[in-house]
Amino acid sequence: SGRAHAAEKTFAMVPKALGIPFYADAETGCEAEAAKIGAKCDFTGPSQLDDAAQISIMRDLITKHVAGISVAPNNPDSIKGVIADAIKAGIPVITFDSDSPDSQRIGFIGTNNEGGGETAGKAFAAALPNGGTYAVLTGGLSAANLNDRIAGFKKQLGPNFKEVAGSPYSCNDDSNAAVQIIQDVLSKYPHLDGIYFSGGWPMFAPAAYARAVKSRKADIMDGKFVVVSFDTLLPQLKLLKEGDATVLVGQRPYAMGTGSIDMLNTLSSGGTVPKVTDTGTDVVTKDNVDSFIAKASK
Amino acid sequence: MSAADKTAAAPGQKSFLGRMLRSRETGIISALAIMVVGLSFFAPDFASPNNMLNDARNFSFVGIVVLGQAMVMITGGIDLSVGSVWGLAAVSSAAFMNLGFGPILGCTLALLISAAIGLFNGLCVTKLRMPPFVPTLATMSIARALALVITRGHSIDGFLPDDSIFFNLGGGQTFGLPNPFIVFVVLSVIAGIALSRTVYGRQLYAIGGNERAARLTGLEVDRLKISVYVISAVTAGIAGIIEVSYLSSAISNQGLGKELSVIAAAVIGGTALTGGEGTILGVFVGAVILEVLRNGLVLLGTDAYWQGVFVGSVIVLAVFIDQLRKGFWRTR
Amino acid sequence: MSAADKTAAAPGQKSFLGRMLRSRETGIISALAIMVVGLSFFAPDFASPNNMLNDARNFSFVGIVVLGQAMVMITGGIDLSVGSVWGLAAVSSAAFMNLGFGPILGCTLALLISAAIGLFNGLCVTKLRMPPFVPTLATMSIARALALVITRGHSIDGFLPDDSIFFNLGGGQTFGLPNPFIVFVVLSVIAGIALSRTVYGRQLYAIGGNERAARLTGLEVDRLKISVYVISAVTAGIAGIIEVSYLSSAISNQGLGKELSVIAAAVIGGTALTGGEGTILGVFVGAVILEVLRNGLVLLGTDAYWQGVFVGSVIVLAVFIDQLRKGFWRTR
Amino acid sequence: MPVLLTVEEISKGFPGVQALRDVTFHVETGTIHAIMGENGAGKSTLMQVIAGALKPDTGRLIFDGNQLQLSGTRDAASKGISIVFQELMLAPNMSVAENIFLGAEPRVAGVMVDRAAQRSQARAALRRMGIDIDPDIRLGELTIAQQQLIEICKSLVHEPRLLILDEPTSSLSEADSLVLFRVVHDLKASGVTILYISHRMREVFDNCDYVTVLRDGRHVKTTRLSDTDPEEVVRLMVGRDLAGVQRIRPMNDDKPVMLSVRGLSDGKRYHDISFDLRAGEIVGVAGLIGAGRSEMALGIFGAPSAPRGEIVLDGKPVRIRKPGDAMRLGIGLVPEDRKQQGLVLGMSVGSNLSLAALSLGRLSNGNFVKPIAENRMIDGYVDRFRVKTPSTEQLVGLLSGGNQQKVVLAKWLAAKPRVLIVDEPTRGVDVSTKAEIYALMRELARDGLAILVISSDLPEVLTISDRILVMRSGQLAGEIAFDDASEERIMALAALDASDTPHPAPTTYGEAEAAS
Ligand SMILES: Nc1ncnc2c1ncn2[C@@H]1O[C@H](COP(=O)(O)OP(=O)(O)OP(=O)(O)O)[C@@H](O)[C@H]1O
Ligand SMILES: Nc1ncnc2c1ncn2[C@@H]1O[C@H](COP(=O)(O)OP(=O)(O)OP(=O)(O)O)[C@@H](O)[C@H]1O
Ligand SMILES: [Mg+2]
Ligand SMILES: [Mg+2]
Repeated sequence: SGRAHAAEKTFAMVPKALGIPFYADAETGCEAEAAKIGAKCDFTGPSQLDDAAQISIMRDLITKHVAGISVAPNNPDSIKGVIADAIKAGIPVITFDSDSPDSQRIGFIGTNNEGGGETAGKAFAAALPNGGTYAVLTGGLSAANLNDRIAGFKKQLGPNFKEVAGSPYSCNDDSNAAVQIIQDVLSKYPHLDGIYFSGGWPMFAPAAYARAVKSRKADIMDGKFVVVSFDTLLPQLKLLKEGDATVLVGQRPYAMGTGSIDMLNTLSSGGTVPKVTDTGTDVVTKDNVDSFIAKASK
Repeated sequence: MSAADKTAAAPGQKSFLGRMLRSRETGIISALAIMVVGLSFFAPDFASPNNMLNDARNFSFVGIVVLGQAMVMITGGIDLSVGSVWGLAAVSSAAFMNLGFGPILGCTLALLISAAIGLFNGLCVTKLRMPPFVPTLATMSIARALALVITRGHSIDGFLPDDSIFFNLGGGQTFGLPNPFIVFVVLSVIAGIALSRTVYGRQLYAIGGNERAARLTGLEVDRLKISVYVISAVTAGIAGIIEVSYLSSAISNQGLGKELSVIAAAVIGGTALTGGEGTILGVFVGAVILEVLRNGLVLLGTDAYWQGVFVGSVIVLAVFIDQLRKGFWRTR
Repeated sequence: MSAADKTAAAPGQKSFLGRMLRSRETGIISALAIMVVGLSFFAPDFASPNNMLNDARNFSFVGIVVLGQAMVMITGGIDLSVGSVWGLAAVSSAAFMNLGFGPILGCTLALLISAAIGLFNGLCVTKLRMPPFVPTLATMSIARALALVITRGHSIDGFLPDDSIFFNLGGGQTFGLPNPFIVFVVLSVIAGIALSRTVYGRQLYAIGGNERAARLTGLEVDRLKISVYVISAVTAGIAGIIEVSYLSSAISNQGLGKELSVIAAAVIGGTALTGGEGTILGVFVGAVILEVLRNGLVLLGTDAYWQGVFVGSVIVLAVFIDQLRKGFWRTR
Repeated sequence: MPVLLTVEEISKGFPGVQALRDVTFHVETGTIHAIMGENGAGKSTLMQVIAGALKPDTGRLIFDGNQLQLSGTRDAASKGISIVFQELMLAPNMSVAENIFLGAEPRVAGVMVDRAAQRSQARAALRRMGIDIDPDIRLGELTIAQQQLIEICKSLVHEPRLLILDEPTSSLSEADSLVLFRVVHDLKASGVTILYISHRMREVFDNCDYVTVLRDGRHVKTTRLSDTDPEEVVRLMVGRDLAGVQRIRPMNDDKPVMLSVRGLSDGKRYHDISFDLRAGEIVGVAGLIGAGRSEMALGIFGAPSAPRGEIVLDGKPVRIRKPGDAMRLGIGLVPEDRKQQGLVLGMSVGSNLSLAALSLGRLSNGNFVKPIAENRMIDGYVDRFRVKTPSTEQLVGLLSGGNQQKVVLAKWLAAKPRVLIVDEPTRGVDVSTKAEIYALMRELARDGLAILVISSDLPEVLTISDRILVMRSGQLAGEIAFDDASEERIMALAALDASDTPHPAPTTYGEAEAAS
């Protein structure tokens, strides 16, 4: 046959759900790396966060005999069965972003969400040495990775920190709702000492967010009101530079995309990969924000 | 047509083929047939026994809930709470088992909770004369919140030893068929018989067709309506429990948004939102179509972002084919 | 009562108070009043001007869409696609501006896309005789997918210089009132007049009340129905665009699930899913209630996990109060 | 007189039914032209064709010398043809004024409804018809009779030259019919031509100039009414001579009291109603429209039950809280509004017929329907009542009005009650079927059924009843024994104004009606 790459490999990447910017960055990485090695990246996932739908898609991919799967499990337990089936069918499976350590997945690439939360908590505690009252804003109340980020965050806070009633607030991954909640929280607790976002939702709406925290902006600049947020997207970096946030903690989804393809390629050619690959976290403050902005805008 | 076609069958008078062609479900079955043939051709893996079995398991969850929803819709109601009741039943059954109640007691309690929500919906619709949308929207919110309260966002697992027979319910097979599919078929047969052969079923159609006339014919309209909301909630509970057994883990957002898939399957299957119309065969096919579509799009390797476009188009097309069939026989 | 009460005012015959009490909206306005009084008492921040202004902005997004939805529901239809059209309009307007089209052209194009989806819904409902649930469910899926295709999951920002006047539409104020609120009020007044005073509005009620009669009286039923689906889609588009202006960023899941809030607000406001009933005043209050509730729960410091329980309970209670009012005046 | 409308070889078929076959006749300007025929003869179908609501399969309409190509009812209205349909075509959620002017609203500034003008014009239109109804009231709150009058009002808005009235009096009492006929004669005097459908022979002979008879979708004859007589018209309609329905003197043996009502009252629409109903007896209830007869009947039936009063069945006091209780005790009620209260229009003829019996646990084995027994029962009643339907699977909503009425009656007889209350049993039913229904009621009474017949049709009450109760504004105004019964006596009791007798009552017609 004249086809040199008759065996062009298709690697599948299954996010928790479609339409989340974080995974879109992972997809970009996946595609770039796949193009580099002459393989194909099949990025497909459920339209909303749904364990069963994700498993169905995994089964469909097994039926399709893809060359490897990298999945971000919605639920570490329920995914175990289908991972075992894939392995049995000779398809290597790794996890990215969120892990299922008890499953037969061959490796994991990502940051430990709890570890990321601890990083955020450390920065938060450092900014408020005397402790104080704080609120937590999160996406969905049942998202395991977000809950890990919150758990890690709280672990680093001493006894002189007090979470306000009603926290954690859930915005269901909706930026508009996130801003509304910030407005509500600041009306109710005008003397709040700090706030932690387990994801960047309110800051994805930069203008609205800036308006919502305007009354406390001077306090943020003076370090009397501390805002620590997960994620390091461009609008967030700009807000930080403007003085609307204190610290950003970010994972590296692009690296998870490229790394996934490399690992799967190695595995499908019979190689081995480490059990856990840490893509690390970025911690952005006023001091290093410019370099991040430069990197992100290019 | 609905009720008529089901009950009347002046024997010998018409050919079997003629009756088939004129039956309500011909259009939608043709739509499914076209899809299956097309997929088998373009995605050879589709027709593999393994894939078929996967599909059969997958559509069973939604399918079971569609049975109850169809009964509600036949009486002219709607039940938006099914997705949340599904989640609450999943979480509460796991929580009960976690407390050491054992599978049978745990699941029974979870189903009782589901039934209580259905009862509440039914009472609001009948005794307080609310439009069904209102209480079921409220319980949609309430049941989901209760699931969250139980789990506080964490997943519940390890509630039974890994080799417990309970996990067979969702994950196992019998005679080579996935157990959820067997449950779905059995419940469909029961629901089908109840709707087409029993006095109860006939009364549901009458209520949906003309509630006032039904009342003046002595039907216990309130009691019958309450019963369908309870049945709908219980089918949602069953789906939740089977899903827990399948996933061997429970999380509060199980069944999230499923009310739309369920109602969509019922409507595609020919159930009218205005009541009085719908058959179990129709909604069965409706549930199958949605899953075959989803599965087919992945197997065809369609761009994930475009999939929603195809799903939407096929829904319109399937119903369009159904309308063609009706139009054809109407102008004949 | 609805239509009659709205139009009729045999002068002098009835006292103003009597008319107020007998009007359709009394029940739901009382429910809102009870909530506001209770909240002002238990959460003093609630009544602060700042919080009120925030609320006014927040309910305006859903509120604008409820206006179109109410018109669809008055003709006996339903539009499930509004949440997705909202998202598509948001994303496409931002994308057009990103391409350098400028705010006016970009928003106009986005609204034209929305209108096209409404037109498709309307044509399916009228010319193809589909139940409204089907095409609007399909476009719900299609429009969301198109929004995903446009963004491929990323957010669109930086499409206009930060000081562009466009961002005033959603974020700015006029006479001390948030602009989205002003848009909402203006559109409400227009819709209110259209429904209660114009021939067009009266014909919509007639279609919802008795479609066959309307058709046989020579009303252009198909054209009227198509028009409401277009209006509904355009209101959803307006909400999307204003949200983009407010957030200064567009993402594919904007408006996700909003169809339920929108329909809930309409139903709480007294719009019947069976058609022929509903007023703009009612749905306005319905939209306000939902936001006051959300805001109030946060201000009261309610446990996040329990909030859904309160939301559901208040929905049932609000409608219950409305039923009481109806019952009271009915048995009078 | 010049011909206004020529109907030429019109044919129209529905799935399974050929409703009209080559119908041809003329209608002269300024006449009242009756259309008669049995139920399902095709009268309504023909009228809908003329009014543009249905397209004929073949044939032509020539109106005022021009061939008509109608695109719809609005087109027809603009050309001068208005119709009042057999079923009410109103929006119950809207006000009376809005219904009257639907599609023809007086406007200001092009798009706004001129509500003041609409209200005053509506009031004027109502006053012209002599109806005292507030134009602002919600239509759904009116009785069917009142709605019927609104419907006629609505059709006059376009100032038609040809007005089609499809059974306008079927839900009107004699007194209300008079209002209608006064309007009809006024219209005729101003040059309007009227096509008039009715099953009431006397009305037609009193008011119309011509009659066209249809049978099985075919035109049979068009003639001046002065050239014919009721017997001939009946013969043309039915195709054979009908045996007359005679008044039959009740046997004077002591039948046991079956149902006894004591002091029944709901405090609003009926008060202190007391009467006895004996096994095998047919008791008529007469009264003006709105006298509270239907409400009283519903009160007995538990829909809703009367808050005060006592019901004694077979000597035992019983408590009836809902229709199901009444049915289990052996009471049946054929309601007056078959579409709203009697039938599930979207269900088949068969399923409607068996619904009451099924609910009582007949025809079923536990909860399971016995299909063979059910079909046998259904076929039996369809044959016995000669319901004109292509099959028992046909949707009941597609039957002609009279045939629907037969299905409701059959449904209740299938429940085998001991006491049967029938409210307007022959509304919209043709003469021959009426005769059958009377005969049937007699037969059932002979077998011991106690029957209470509420009817606004005076000849009917007189013909069928062993004795007659008369209600006036919610109270029993009196009882008339068999030998004293006459239209004058009934009207004297029903209306305070005894002079308000309905028709000049030329004796020949009265007897003809009773005899047909
Ligand atoms: N839409 C329809 N679909 C099917 N059959 C129809 C439809 N409309 C009328 N028919 C049938 O056509 C025939 C003529 O009906 P039509 O209503 O004209 O009778 P009619 O003379 O007005 O009777 P009635 O005195 O009972 O009103 C009947 O057999 C009826 O069942
Ligand atoms: N739903 C209703 N709302 C308001 N008034 C009503 C309603 N139903 C009936 N009425 C009124 O109650 C009174 C009694 O009505 P009912 O129908 O019992 O009279 P009827 O003697 O049976 O007259 P008909 O000849 O119309 O059957 C009338 O004045 C009528 O206008
Ligand atoms: Mg007729
Ligand atoms: Mg009556």
